[in-house]
Amino acid sequence: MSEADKTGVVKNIRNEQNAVVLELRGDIDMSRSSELREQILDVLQQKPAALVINMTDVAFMDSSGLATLVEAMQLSQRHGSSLRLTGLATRVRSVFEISRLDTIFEIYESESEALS
Amino acid sequence: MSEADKTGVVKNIRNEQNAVVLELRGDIDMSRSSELREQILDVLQQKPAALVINMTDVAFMDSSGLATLVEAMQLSQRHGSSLRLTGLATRVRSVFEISRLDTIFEIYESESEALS
Amino acid sequence: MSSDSKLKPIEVKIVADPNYVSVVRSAVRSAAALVGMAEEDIDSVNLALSEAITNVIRHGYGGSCDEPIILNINHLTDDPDGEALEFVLRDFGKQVAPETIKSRDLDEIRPGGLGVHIIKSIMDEVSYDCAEEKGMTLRMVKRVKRAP
Amino acid sequence: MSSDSKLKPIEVKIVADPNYVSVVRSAVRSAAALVGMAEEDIDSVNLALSEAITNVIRHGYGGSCDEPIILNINHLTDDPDGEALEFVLRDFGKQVAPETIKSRDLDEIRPGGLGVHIIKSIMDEVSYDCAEEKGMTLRMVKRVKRAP
Ligand SMILES: Nc1ncnc2c1ncn2[C@@H]1O[C@H](COP(=O)(O)OP(=O)(O)O)[C@@H](O)[C@H]1O
Ligand SMILES: Nc1ncnc2c1ncn2[C@@H]1O[C@H](COP(=O)(O)OP(=O)(O)O)[C@@H](O)[C@H]1O
Repeated sequence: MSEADKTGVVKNIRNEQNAVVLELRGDIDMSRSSELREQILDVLQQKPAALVINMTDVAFMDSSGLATLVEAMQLSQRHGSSLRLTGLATRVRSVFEISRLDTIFEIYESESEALS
Repeated sequence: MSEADKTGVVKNIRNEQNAVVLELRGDIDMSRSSELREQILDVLQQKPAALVINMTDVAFMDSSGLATLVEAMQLSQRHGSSLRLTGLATRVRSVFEISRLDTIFEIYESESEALS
Repeated sequence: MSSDSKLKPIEVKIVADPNYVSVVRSAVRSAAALVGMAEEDIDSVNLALSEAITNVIRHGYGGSCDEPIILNINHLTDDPDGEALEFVLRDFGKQVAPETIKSRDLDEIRPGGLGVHIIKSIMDEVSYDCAEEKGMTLRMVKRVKRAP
Repeated sequence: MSSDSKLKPIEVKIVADPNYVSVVRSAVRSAAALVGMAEEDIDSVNLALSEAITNVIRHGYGGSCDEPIILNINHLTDDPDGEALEFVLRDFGKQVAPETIKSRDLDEIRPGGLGVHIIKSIMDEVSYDCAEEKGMTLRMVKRVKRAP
Protein backbone atom coordinates (compact mmCIF):
# COMPACT_ATOMS: atom_id res chain seq x y z
CA MET A 1 0.00 0.00 0.00
CA SER A 2 1.55 3.29 -1.07
CA GLU A 3 1.66 6.27 1.24
CA ALA A 4 -0.48 8.19 -1.22
CA ASP A 5 -3.22 5.63 -0.67
CA LYS A 6 -6.26 7.37 0.80
CA THR A 7 -6.50 4.74 3.48
CA GLY A 8 -2.88 5.01 4.61
CA VAL A 9 -2.59 5.41 8.37
CA VAL A 10 0.05 8.15 8.12
CA LYS A 11 -1.34 11.47 6.98
CA ASN A 12 1.89 13.41 7.23
CA ILE A 13 5.43 13.29 8.66
CA ARG A 14 7.08 16.56 9.60
CA ASN A 15 10.49 17.44 11.01
CA GLU A 16 10.34 20.08 13.69
CA GLN A 17 13.26 21.31 15.78
CA ASN A 18 14.43 18.27 17.80
CA ALA A 19 11.21 16.41 17.06
CA VAL A 20 9.45 14.40 14.39
CA VAL A 21 5.69 14.89 14.17
CA LEU A 22 3.72 11.94 12.85
CA GLU A 23 0.13 12.78 11.95
CA LEU A 24 -2.17 9.77 11.81
CA ARG A 25 -5.64 9.39 10.34
CA GLY A 26 -8.60 7.04 10.08
CA ASP A 27 -9.49 4.06 12.21
CA ILE A 28 -6.59 2.24 13.83
CA ASP A 29 -7.58 -1.36 14.32
CA MET A 30 -6.11 -4.78 13.50
CA SER A 31 -6.27 -4.00 9.76
CA ARG A 32 -3.93 -1.03 10.08
CA SER A 33 -1.88 -1.48 13.25
CA SER A 34 0.94 -3.34 11.48
CA GLU A 35 1.27 -0.51 8.97
CA LEU A 36 1.40 1.91 11.91
CA ARG A 37 4.03 -0.23 13.60
CA GLU A 38 6.29 -0.15 10.53
CA GLN A 39 5.93 3.59 10.16
CA ILE A 40 6.75 4.28 13.81
CA LEU A 41 9.75 1.94 13.82
CA ASP A 42 10.99 3.72 10.69
CA VAL A 43 10.88 7.09 12.42
CA LEU A 44 12.43 5.77 15.64
CA GLN A 45 15.41 4.42 13.64
CA GLN A 46 16.37 8.07 13.16
CA LYS A 47 16.53 8.42 16.97
CA PRO A 48 14.77 11.79 17.14
CA ALA A 49 14.90 13.65 20.48
CA ALA A 50 11.12 13.46 20.49
CA LEU A 51 8.44 11.69 18.46
CA VAL A 52 5.13 13.51 18.64
CA ILE A 53 2.17 11.44 17.44
CA ASN A 54 -0.72 13.68 16.47
CA MET A 55 -3.99 11.73 16.45
CA THR A 56 -6.39 14.58 15.66
CA ASP A 57 -7.72 12.73 12.61
CA VAL A 58 -7.99 9.35 14.30
CA ALA A 59 -11.67 8.62 14.95
CA PHE A 60 -11.23 5.16 16.41
CA MET A 61 -8.48 3.06 17.95
CA ASP A 62 -8.66 -0.36 19.54
CA SER A 63 -6.17 -2.38 21.59
CA SER A 64 -4.13 -3.42 18.55
CA GLY A 65 -3.37 0.26 18.01
CA LEU A 66 -2.67 0.60 21.70
CA ALA A 67 -0.30 -2.40 21.64
CA THR A 68 1.63 -0.72 18.84
CA LEU A 69 1.94 2.46 20.90
CA VAL A 70 3.08 0.57 24.00
CA GLU A 71 5.75 -1.14 21.91
CA ALA A 72 6.75 2.22 20.44
CA MET A 73 7.06 3.72 23.91
CA GLN A 74 9.28 0.91 25.13
CA LEU A 75 11.46 1.17 22.03
CA SER A 76 11.70 4.96 22.23
CA GLN A 77 12.86 4.68 25.85
CA ARG A 78 15.66 2.37 24.74
CA HIS A 79 16.57 4.82 21.95
CA GLY A 80 16.53 7.78 24.33
CA SER A 81 13.68 9.37 22.36
CA SER A 82 10.69 10.88 24.08
CA LEU A 83 7.29 9.66 22.81
CA ARG A 84 4.45 12.15 23.10
CA LEU A 85 0.80 11.87 22.11
CA THR A 86 -1.58 14.66 21.22
CA GLY A 87 -4.97 15.26 19.60
CA LEU A 88 -6.75 12.35 21.29
CA ALA A 89 -10.51 12.42 20.78
CA THR A 90 -12.60 11.39 23.79
CA ARG A 91 -13.30 7.98 22.34
CA VAL A 92 -9.63 7.39 21.63
CA ARG A 93 -8.56 8.60 25.05
CA SER A 94 -11.04 6.22 26.67
CA VAL A 95 -9.11 3.22 25.27
CA PHE A 96 -6.08 4.40 27.27
CA GLU A 97 -8.21 4.96 30.35
CA ILE A 98 -9.97 1.59 30.27
CA SER A 99 -6.55 -0.05 29.87
CA ARG A 100 -5.12 2.16 32.65
CA LEU A 101 -2.37 3.38 30.33
CA ASP A 102 -3.38 7.04 30.36
CA THR A 103 -0.85 7.81 33.08
CA ILE A 104 1.94 5.81 31.42
CA PHE A 105 1.97 7.85 28.22
CA GLU A 106 2.80 11.52 27.92
CA ILE A 107 -0.46 12.93 26.58
CA TYR A 108 -0.68 16.62 25.59
CA GLU A 109 -3.69 18.79 24.91
CA SER A 110 -2.15 20.40 21.84
CA GLU A 111 0.71 19.81 19.44
CA SER A 112 2.42 23.04 20.46
CA GLU A 113 2.43 21.89 24.09
CA ALA A 114 3.82 18.53 23.02
CA LEU A 115 6.60 20.32 21.12
CA SER A 116 7.61 22.73 23.88
CA MET B 1 -42.54 10.44 18.02
CA SER B 2 -42.31 13.86 19.59
CA GLU B 3 -40.88 16.81 17.69
CA ALA B 4 -38.13 17.03 20.30
CA ASP B 5 -37.01 13.55 19.30
CA LYS B 6 -33.44 13.70 18.05
CA THR B 7 -34.44 11.76 14.97
CA GLY B 8 -37.34 14.05 14.01
CA VAL B 9 -37.20 15.07 10.35
CA VAL B 10 -38.04 18.73 11.09
CA LYS B 11 -35.18 20.64 12.65
CA ASN B 12 -36.91 23.98 12.77
CA ILE B 13 -39.93 25.91 11.47
CA ARG B 14 -39.58 29.68 11.08
CA ASN B 15 -41.96 32.37 9.93
CA GLU B 16 -40.32 34.90 7.65
CA GLN B 17 -42.07 37.74 5.86
CA ASN B 18 -44.57 36.07 3.47
CA ALA B 19 -42.84 32.72 3.83
CA VAL B 20 -42.51 29.75 6.12
CA VAL B 21 -39.06 28.18 6.26
CA LEU B 22 -38.98 24.47 7.07
CA GLU B 23 -35.52 23.17 7.98
CA LEU B 24 -35.14 19.42 7.60
CA ARG B 25 -32.44 17.10 8.88
CA GLY B 26 -31.16 13.54 8.69
CA ASP B 27 -31.86 10.86 6.12
CA ILE B 28 -35.21 11.07 4.37
CA ASP B 29 -36.22 7.60 3.34
CA MET B 30 -39.28 5.35 3.72
CA SER B 31 -38.89 5.41 7.51
CA ARG B 32 -39.34 9.18 7.71
CA SER B 33 -41.18 10.30 4.59
CA SER B 34 -44.63 9.96 6.18
CA GLU B 35 -43.54 12.19 9.06
CA LEU B 36 -42.26 14.70 6.50
CA ARG B 37 -45.56 14.50 4.60
CA GLU B 38 -47.58 15.32 7.74
CA GLN B 39 -45.33 18.24 8.64
CA ILE B 40 -45.51 19.74 5.15
CA LEU B 41 -49.29 19.32 4.91
CA ASP B 42 -49.56 21.04 8.30
CA VAL B 43 -47.63 24.07 7.07
CA LEU B 44 -49.49 24.21 3.75
CA GLN B 45 -52.82 24.37 5.63
CA GLN B 46 -51.74 27.87 6.67
CA LYS B 47 -51.55 28.76 2.95
CA PRO B 48 -48.26 30.72 3.21
CA ALA B 49 -47.27 32.82 0.19
CA ALA B 50 -44.13 30.69 0.01
CA LEU B 51 -42.89 27.53 1.66
CA VAL B 52 -39.09 27.34 1.64
CA ILE B 53 -37.73 23.88 2.42
CA ASN B 54 -34.13 24.12 3.60
CA MET B 55 -32.34 20.78 3.22
CA THR B 56 -28.85 21.82 4.33
CA ASP B 57 -28.83 19.13 7.04
CA VAL B 58 -30.28 16.38 4.86
CA ALA B 59 -27.50 13.95 3.99
CA PHE B 60 -29.60 11.46 2.08
CA MET B 61 -32.96 11.35 0.34
CA ASP B 62 -34.54 8.61 -1.73
CA SER B 63 -37.62 8.47 -3.95
CA SER B 64 -40.02 8.24 -1.00
CA GLY B 65 -38.77 11.66 0.08
CA LEU B 66 -39.04 12.83 -3.51
CA ALA B 67 -42.62 11.53 -3.79
CA THR B 68 -43.53 13.56 -0.70
CA LEU B 69 -42.03 16.69 -2.27
CA VAL B 70 -43.86 16.11 -5.58
CA GLU B 71 -47.12 15.78 -3.68
CA ALA B 72 -46.28 18.93 -1.70
CA MET B 73 -45.60 20.84 -4.89
CA GLN B 74 -48.91 19.81 -6.43
CA LEU B 75 -50.78 20.72 -3.26
CA SER B 76 -48.98 24.06 -2.92
CA GLN B 77 -49.97 24.95 -6.50
CA ARG B 78 -53.60 24.29 -5.62
CA HIS B 79 -53.24 26.47 -2.51
CA GLY B 80 -51.56 29.27 -4.44
CA SER B 81 -48.38 28.85 -2.35
CA SER B 82 -44.95 28.80 -3.94
CA LEU B 83 -42.77 25.81 -2.97
CA ARG B 84 -39.02 26.46 -3.00
CA LEU B 85 -36.11 24.19 -2.18
CA THR B 86 -32.66 25.17 -0.99
CA GLY B 87 -29.53 23.67 0.59
CA LEU B 88 -29.45 20.56 -1.58
CA ALA B 89 -26.23 18.57 -1.19
CA THR B 90 -24.87 17.03 -4.39
CA ARG B 91 -26.09 13.59 -3.47
CA VAL B 92 -29.58 14.91 -2.70
CA ARG B 93 -29.70 16.98 -5.89
CA SER B 94 -28.77 13.91 -7.91
CA VAL B 95 -32.03 12.18 -6.89
CA PHE B 96 -33.90 15.03 -8.58
CA GLU B 97 -31.66 14.84 -11.63
CA ILE B 98 -31.93 11.07 -12.08
CA SER B 99 -35.71 11.42 -11.81
CA ARG B 100 -35.66 14.39 -14.20
CA LEU B 101 -37.47 16.53 -11.63
CA ASP B 102 -34.70 19.09 -11.17
CA THR B 103 -36.34 21.45 -13.66
CA ILE B 104 -39.83 20.99 -12.23
CA PHE B 105 -38.93 22.26 -8.76
CA GLU B 106 -37.74 25.76 -7.92
CA ILE B 107 -34.27 25.05 -6.50
CA TYR B 108 -32.20 27.89 -5.02
CA GLU B 109 -28.54 28.07 -4.12
CA SER B 110 -29.15 29.79 -0.79
CA GLU B 111 -32.01 30.44 1.57
CA SER B 112 -31.73 34.20 1.10
CA GLU B 113 -32.18 33.75 -2.67
CA ALA B 114 -35.16 31.49 -2.03
CA LEU B 115 -36.70 34.18 0.18
CA SER B 116 -36.16 37.12 -2.16
CA MET C 1 -6.76 -2.48 2.58
CA SER C 2 -4.53 -2.29 -0.44
CA SER C 3 -6.72 -1.34 -3.35
CA ASP C 4 -5.88 -4.36 -5.48
CA SER C 5 -6.82 -6.97 -2.91
CA LYS C 6 -10.19 -8.66 -3.15
CA LEU C 7 -13.05 -7.80 -0.82
CA LYS C 8 -14.44 -10.99 0.64
CA PRO C 9 -18.20 -11.61 0.70
CA ILE C 10 -20.34 -9.78 3.24
CA GLU C 11 -23.91 -10.58 4.20
CA VAL C 12 -26.32 -8.28 6.00
CA LYS C 13 -29.65 -9.71 7.09
CA ILE C 14 -32.44 -7.48 8.34
CA VAL C 15 -36.18 -7.77 8.63
CA ALA C 16 -38.61 -5.80 6.51
CA ASP C 17 -38.57 -2.63 8.59
CA PRO C 18 -37.97 0.76 6.93
CA ASN C 19 -35.77 1.80 9.86
CA TYR C 20 -33.15 -0.71 8.81
CA VAL C 21 -32.45 0.75 5.42
CA SER C 22 -30.05 3.16 7.14
CA VAL C 23 -28.17 0.28 8.80
CA VAL C 24 -27.63 -1.29 5.39
CA ARG C 25 -26.46 2.03 3.95
CA SER C 26 -23.86 2.36 6.71
CA ALA C 27 -22.51 -1.13 6.12
CA VAL C 28 -22.42 -0.63 2.34
CA ARG C 29 -20.61 2.70 2.73
CA SER C 30 -17.85 1.03 4.76
CA ALA C 31 -17.60 -1.94 2.44
CA ALA C 32 -17.46 0.14 -0.74
CA ALA C 33 -14.84 2.42 0.84
CA LEU C 34 -12.67 -0.67 1.39
CA VAL C 35 -12.46 -1.30 -2.37
CA GLY C 36 -11.79 2.40 -2.94
CA MET C 37 -15.03 3.18 -4.75
CA ALA C 38 -15.38 6.92 -5.42
CA GLU C 39 -17.47 8.73 -2.78
CA GLU C 40 -19.99 9.89 -5.37
CA ASP C 41 -20.59 6.34 -6.55
CA ILE C 42 -20.98 5.09 -2.98
CA ASP C 43 -23.74 7.66 -2.57
CA SER C 44 -25.44 6.50 -5.76
CA VAL C 45 -25.15 2.83 -4.85
CA ASN C 46 -26.71 3.56 -1.49
CA LEU C 47 -29.58 5.35 -3.18
CA ALA C 48 -30.20 2.40 -5.52
CA LEU C 49 -30.04 -0.09 -2.64
CA SER C 50 -32.43 1.99 -0.56
CA GLU C 51 -34.90 1.95 -3.45
CA ALA C 52 -34.50 -1.80 -3.86
CA ILE C 53 -35.02 -2.54 -0.15
CA THR C 54 -37.95 -0.12 0.04
CA ASN C 55 -39.56 -1.99 -2.87
CA VAL C 56 -39.10 -5.33 -1.12
CA ILE C 57 -40.75 -3.98 2.03
CA ARG C 58 -43.57 -2.34 0.10
CA HIS C 59 -44.26 -4.75 -2.75
CA GLY C 60 -42.59 -8.01 -1.70
CA TYR C 61 -43.95 -8.03 1.83
CA GLY C 62 -46.80 -5.51 1.58
CA GLY C 63 -45.47 -3.40 4.43
CA SER C 64 -43.33 -3.52 7.52
CA CYS C 65 -43.08 -7.02 9.03
CA ASP C 66 -40.71 -9.49 10.63
CA GLU C 67 -39.79 -11.32 7.42
CA PRO C 68 -36.13 -11.38 6.38
CA ILE C 69 -34.31 -9.43 3.69
CA ILE C 70 -30.76 -10.52 2.92
CA LEU C 71 -28.14 -8.47 1.12
CA ASN C 72 -24.98 -10.15 -0.13
CA ILE C 73 -22.08 -8.03 -1.31
CA ASN C 74 -19.48 -9.61 -3.57
CA HIS C 75 -16.38 -8.10 -5.09
CA LEU C 76 -15.99 -9.11 -8.74
CA THR C 77 -12.42 -8.85 -9.93
CA ASP C 78 -12.37 -11.17 -12.95
CA ASP C 79 -14.79 -9.26 -15.12
CA PRO C 80 -13.33 -8.12 -18.47
CA ASP C 81 -15.26 -4.82 -18.03
CA GLY C 82 -13.25 -4.19 -14.87
CA GLU C 83 -13.64 -4.58 -11.15
CA ALA C 84 -17.16 -4.31 -9.73
CA LEU C 85 -19.31 -4.75 -6.65
CA GLU C 86 -22.21 -7.16 -6.93
CA PHE C 87 -25.22 -6.70 -4.65
CA VAL C 88 -27.68 -9.57 -4.37
CA LEU C 89 -30.90 -8.75 -2.54
CA ARG C 90 -33.05 -11.71 -1.54
CA ASP C 91 -36.53 -11.72 -0.08
CA PHE C 92 -39.10 -14.41 0.68
CA GLY C 93 -42.21 -12.40 -0.15
CA LYS C 94 -44.54 -12.12 -3.13
CA GLN C 95 -43.22 -13.34 -6.45
CA VAL C 96 -43.84 -11.40 -9.64
CA ALA C 97 -42.69 -12.04 -13.19
CA PRO C 98 -39.37 -10.17 -13.60
CA GLU C 99 -40.46 -8.61 -16.89
CA THR C 100 -43.35 -6.83 -15.14
CA ILE C 101 -40.95 -4.84 -12.97
CA LYS C 102 -40.18 -1.76 -14.99
CA SER C 103 -39.88 1.98 -14.69
CA ARG C 104 -42.76 4.23 -15.70
CA ASP C 105 -42.88 7.14 -18.11
CA LEU C 106 -41.01 9.99 -16.41
CA ASP C 107 -42.83 12.72 -18.35
CA GLU C 108 -45.87 12.29 -16.17
CA ILE C 109 -45.21 14.29 -12.99
CA ARG C 110 -46.69 12.38 -10.07
CA PRO C 111 -45.50 11.09 -6.69
CA GLY C 112 -44.00 7.60 -6.71
CA GLY C 113 -43.06 5.11 -9.36
CA LEU C 114 -39.42 6.17 -9.57
CA GLY C 115 -37.60 3.41 -7.66
CA VAL C 116 -36.96 1.00 -10.52
CA HIS C 117 -35.89 3.86 -12.79
CA ILE C 118 -33.38 5.03 -10.16
CA ILE C 119 -32.00 1.52 -9.64
CA LYS C 120 -31.55 1.00 -13.40
CA SER C 121 -30.01 4.46 -13.89
CA ILE C 122 -27.37 3.89 -11.23
CA MET C 123 -26.44 0.23 -11.50
CA ASP C 124 -24.53 -1.13 -14.49
CA GLU C 125 -26.46 -4.41 -14.43
CA VAL C 126 -29.88 -5.10 -12.93
CA SER C 127 -31.77 -8.39 -13.07
CA TYR C 128 -34.79 -9.62 -11.19
CA ASP C 129 -35.32 -13.33 -10.72
CA CYS C 130 -38.09 -15.41 -9.14
CA ALA C 131 -36.62 -18.86 -9.79
CA GLU C 132 -36.45 -19.84 -6.11
CA GLU C 133 -39.41 -21.39 -4.36
CA LYS C 134 -40.26 -18.20 -2.52
CA GLY C 135 -39.58 -14.51 -3.02
CA MET C 136 -37.43 -12.55 -5.44
CA THR C 137 -33.73 -12.16 -6.04
CA LEU C 138 -32.50 -8.84 -7.36
CA ARG C 139 -28.93 -8.83 -8.66
CA MET C 140 -27.23 -5.48 -9.19
CA VAL C 141 -23.69 -4.77 -10.35
CA LYS C 142 -21.84 -1.48 -10.05
CA ARG C 143 -18.40 -1.15 -11.64
CA VAL C 144 -15.77 0.36 -9.39
CA LYS C 145 -14.42 3.71 -10.47
CA ARG C 146 -11.77 4.81 -8.02
CA ALA C 147 -11.61 8.21 -6.44
CA PRO C 148 -9.08 10.24 -8.52
CA MET D 1 -37.92 5.39 14.83
CA SER D 2 -39.89 6.22 17.92
CA SER D 3 -37.67 5.49 20.88
CA ASP D 4 -40.10 3.11 22.57
CA SER D 5 -40.50 0.78 19.62
CA LYS D 6 -38.49 -2.41 19.53
CA LEU D 7 -35.50 -2.87 17.26
CA LYS D 8 -35.94 -6.05 15.28
CA PRO D 9 -33.04 -8.54 15.00
CA ILE D 10 -30.15 -7.76 12.65
CA GLU D 11 -27.48 -10.14 11.45
CA VAL D 12 -24.16 -9.21 9.90
CA LYS D 13 -22.02 -11.98 8.45
CA ILE D 14 -18.44 -11.39 7.42
CA VAL D 15 -15.38 -13.53 6.94
CA ALA D 16 -12.36 -13.45 9.22
CA ASP D 17 -10.67 -10.46 7.60
CA PRO D 18 -9.47 -7.53 9.73
CA ASN D 19 -10.72 -5.09 7.08
CA TYR D 20 -14.29 -5.97 7.89
CA VAL D 21 -14.26 -4.88 11.48
CA SER D 22 -14.98 -1.35 10.22
CA VAL D 23 -18.03 -2.56 8.26
CA VAL D 24 -19.43 -4.09 11.44
CA ARG D 25 -18.75 -0.89 13.37
CA SER D 26 -20.69 1.14 10.80
CA ALA D 27 -23.69 -1.19 10.94
CA VAL D 28 -23.65 -1.25 14.75
CA ARG D 29 -23.44 2.55 14.91
CA SER D 30 -26.59 2.88 12.78
CA ALA D 31 -28.45 0.16 14.67
CA ALA D 32 -27.59 1.53 18.11
CA ALA D 33 -28.59 5.03 16.99
CA LEU D 34 -32.02 3.66 16.07
CA VAL D 35 -32.68 2.69 19.70
CA GLY D 36 -31.35 6.07 20.85
CA MET D 37 -28.24 4.79 22.61
CA ALA D 38 -26.02 7.65 23.78
CA GLU D 39 -23.19 8.47 21.35
CA GLU D 40 -20.53 7.76 23.97
CA ASP D 41 -21.93 4.29 24.62
CA ILE D 42 -22.10 3.56 20.89
CA ASP D 43 -18.38 4.34 20.73
CA SER D 44 -17.66 2.01 23.65
CA VAL D 45 -19.78 -0.80 22.24
CA ASN D 46 -17.95 -0.50 18.94
CA LEU D 47 -14.63 -0.73 20.75
CA ALA D 48 -15.72 -3.88 22.61
CA LEU D 49 -17.05 -5.47 19.42
CA SER D 50 -13.84 -4.67 17.55
CA GLU D 51 -11.86 -6.41 20.31
CA ALA D 52 -14.18 -9.40 20.19
CA ILE D 53 -13.97 -9.78 16.40
CA THR D 54 -10.21 -9.24 16.42
CA ASN D 55 -9.92 -12.06 18.97
CA VAL D 56 -11.98 -14.39 16.80
CA ILE D 57 -9.76 -13.67 13.79
CA ARG D 58 -6.57 -14.02 15.82
CA HIS D 59 -7.34 -16.83 18.27
CA GLY D 60 -10.44 -18.55 16.87
CA TYR D 61 -9.16 -18.77 13.29
CA GLY D 62 -5.44 -18.19 13.78
CA GLY D 63 -5.33 -15.28 11.32
CA SER D 64 -7.11 -13.84 8.32
CA CYS D 65 -9.09 -16.44 6.36
CA ASP D 66 -12.36 -17.07 4.53
CA GLU D 67 -14.20 -18.59 7.48
CA PRO D 68 -17.42 -16.89 8.67
CA ILE D 69 -18.04 -14.67 11.67
CA ILE D 70 -21.66 -13.86 12.44
CA LEU D 71 -22.90 -11.01 14.61
CA ASN D 72 -26.52 -10.98 15.74
CA ILE D 73 -27.94 -7.85 17.33
CA ASN D 74 -31.06 -8.15 19.46
CA HIS D 75 -32.97 -5.48 21.30
CA LEU D 76 -33.96 -6.65 24.79
CA THR D 77 -36.92 -4.73 26.15
CA ASP D 78 -38.27 -7.09 28.83
CA ASP D 79 -35.27 -7.02 31.15
CA PRO D 80 -36.07 -5.78 34.69
CA ASP D 81 -32.70 -3.94 34.62
CA GLY D 82 -33.98 -1.92 31.67
CA GLU D 83 -33.69 -1.94 27.92
CA ALA D 84 -30.50 -3.35 26.40
CA LEU D 85 -28.79 -4.39 23.21
CA GLU D 86 -27.58 -7.97 23.02
CA PHE D 87 -24.68 -8.83 20.71
CA VAL D 88 -24.06 -12.49 19.91
CA LEU D 89 -20.82 -13.20 18.08
CA ARG D 90 -20.51 -16.67 16.57
CA ASP D 91 -17.48 -18.28 14.98
CA PHE D 92 -16.64 -21.78 13.74
CA GLY D 93 -12.98 -21.83 14.73
CA LYS D 94 -10.98 -23.24 17.59
CA GLN D 95 -12.83 -24.06 20.78
CA VAL D 96 -11.41 -23.19 24.17
CA ALA D 97 -12.86 -23.62 27.63
CA PRO D 98 -14.73 -20.38 28.44
CA GLU D 99 -13.11 -20.10 31.88
CA THR D 100 -9.66 -19.86 30.27
CA ILE D 101 -10.58 -16.63 28.50
CA LYS D 102 -9.73 -13.92 30.98
CA SER D 103 -8.02 -10.57 31.24
CA ARG D 104 -4.44 -10.31 32.41
CA ASP D 105 -2.90 -8.25 35.21
CA LEU D 106 -2.94 -4.65 34.00
CA ASP D 107 -0.05 -3.58 36.21
CA GLU D 108 2.40 -5.20 33.87
CA ILE D 109 3.02 -2.73 31.03
CA ARG D 110 3.38 -4.70 27.82
CA PRO D 111 1.82 -4.68 24.35
CA GLY D 112 -1.29 -6.83 23.95
CA GLY D 113 -3.48 -8.83 26.24
CA LEU D 114 -6.05 -6.06 26.75
CA GLY D 115 -8.95 -7.19 24.57
CA VAL D 116 -10.87 -9.29 27.09
CA HIS D 117 -10.36 -6.63 29.77
CA ILE D 118 -11.80 -3.97 27.44
CA ILE D 119 -14.79 -6.14 26.49
CA LYS D 120 -15.59 -6.86 30.15
CA SER D 121 -15.12 -3.23 31.18
CA ILE D 122 -17.57 -1.96 28.59
CA MET D 123 -20.27 -4.59 28.39
CA ASP D 124 -22.73 -5.17 31.24
CA GLU D 125 -22.78 -8.92 30.64
CA VAL D 126 -20.16 -11.08 28.90
CA SER D 127 -20.28 -14.84 28.52
CA TYR D 128 -18.27 -17.20 26.34
CA ASP D 129 -19.73 -20.52 25.34
CA CYS D 130 -18.40 -23.51 23.36
CA ALA D 131 -21.48 -25.72 23.57
CA GLU D 132 -21.99 -25.96 19.81
CA GLU D 133 -20.22 -28.56 17.72
CA LYS D 134 -17.75 -26.03 16.33
CA GLY D 135 -16.43 -22.65 17.39
CA MET D 136 -17.32 -20.22 20.14
CA THR D 137 -20.30 -18.04 20.94
CA LEU D 138 -19.68 -14.79 22.76
CA ARG D 139 -22.78 -13.11 24.19
CA MET D 140 -22.49 -9.49 25.27
CA VAL D 141 -25.18 -7.21 26.67
CA LYS D 142 -25.05 -3.44 26.92
CA ARG D 143 -27.85 -1.60 28.68
CA VAL D 144 -29.24 1.36 26.79
CA LYS D 145 -28.70 4.75 28.37
CA ARG D 146 -30.32 7.38 26.22
CA ALA D 147 -28.64 10.56 25.14
CA PRO D 148 -29.79 13.29 27.59
N1 LIG E 1 -39.30 -6.30 -4.91
C1 LIG E 1 -40.43 -6.24 -5.64
N2 LIG E 1 -41.36 -7.21 -5.54
C2 LIG E 1 -42.50 -7.14 -6.26
N3 LIG E 1 -42.78 -6.14 -7.12
C3 LIG E 1 -41.91 -5.14 -7.26
C4 LIG E 1 -40.69 -5.13 -6.53
N4 LIG E 1 -40.01 -4.03 -6.89
C5 LIG E 1 -40.75 -3.37 -7.77
N5 LIG E 1 -41.91 -4.03 -8.02
C6 LIG E 1 -42.99 -3.61 -8.97
O1 LIG E 1 -42.47 -2.59 -9.83
C7 LIG E 1 -43.27 -1.39 -9.78
C8 LIG E 1 -42.40 -0.15 -9.95
O2 LIG E 1 -41.61 0.05 -8.78
P1 LIG E 1 -41.03 1.51 -8.47
O3 LIG E 1 -40.45 2.07 -9.72
O4 LIG E 1 -40.11 1.40 -7.33
O5 LIG E 1 -42.28 2.39 -8.09
P2 LIG E 1 -43.28 2.28 -6.83
O6 LIG E 1 -42.63 1.41 -5.85
O7 LIG E 1 -43.41 3.70 -6.36
O8 LIG E 1 -44.56 1.72 -7.39
C9 LIG E 1 -43.97 -1.47 -8.44
O9 LIG E 1 -45.18 -0.75 -8.44
C10 LIG E 1 -44.19 -2.99 -8.28
O10 LIG E 1 -45.33 -3.39 -8.97
N1 LIG F 1 -12.45 -15.84 20.41
C1 LIG F 1 -11.47 -16.50 21.10
N2 LIG F 1 -11.18 -17.78 20.83
C2 LIG F 1 -10.21 -18.40 21.52
N3 LIG F 1 -9.47 -17.86 22.49
C3 LIG F 1 -9.70 -16.57 22.80
C4 LIG F 1 -10.71 -15.82 22.13
N4 LIG F 1 -10.73 -14.58 22.66
C5 LIG F 1 -9.75 -14.54 23.61
N5 LIG F 1 -9.13 -15.74 23.71
C6 LIG F 1 -8.05 -16.08 24.66
O1 LIG F 1 -8.00 -15.08 25.68
C7 LIG F 1 -6.69 -14.47 25.75
C8 LIG F 1 -6.78 -13.00 26.13
O2 LIG F 1 -7.32 -12.24 25.06
P1 LIG F 1 -7.03 -10.69 24.96
O3 LIG F 1 -7.29 -10.09 26.30
O4 LIG F 1 -7.85 -10.14 23.86
O5 LIG F 1 -5.50 -10.53 24.66
P2 LIG F 1 -4.65 -10.96 23.35
O6 LIG F 1 -5.64 -11.22 22.26
O7 LIG F 1 -3.80 -9.78 23.06
O8 LIG F 1 -3.88 -12.17 23.78
C9 LIG F 1 -6.08 -14.72 24.39
O9 LIG F 1 -4.69 -14.74 24.43
C10 LIG F 1 -6.67 -16.08 24.02
O10 LIG F 1 -5.93 -17.13 24.58
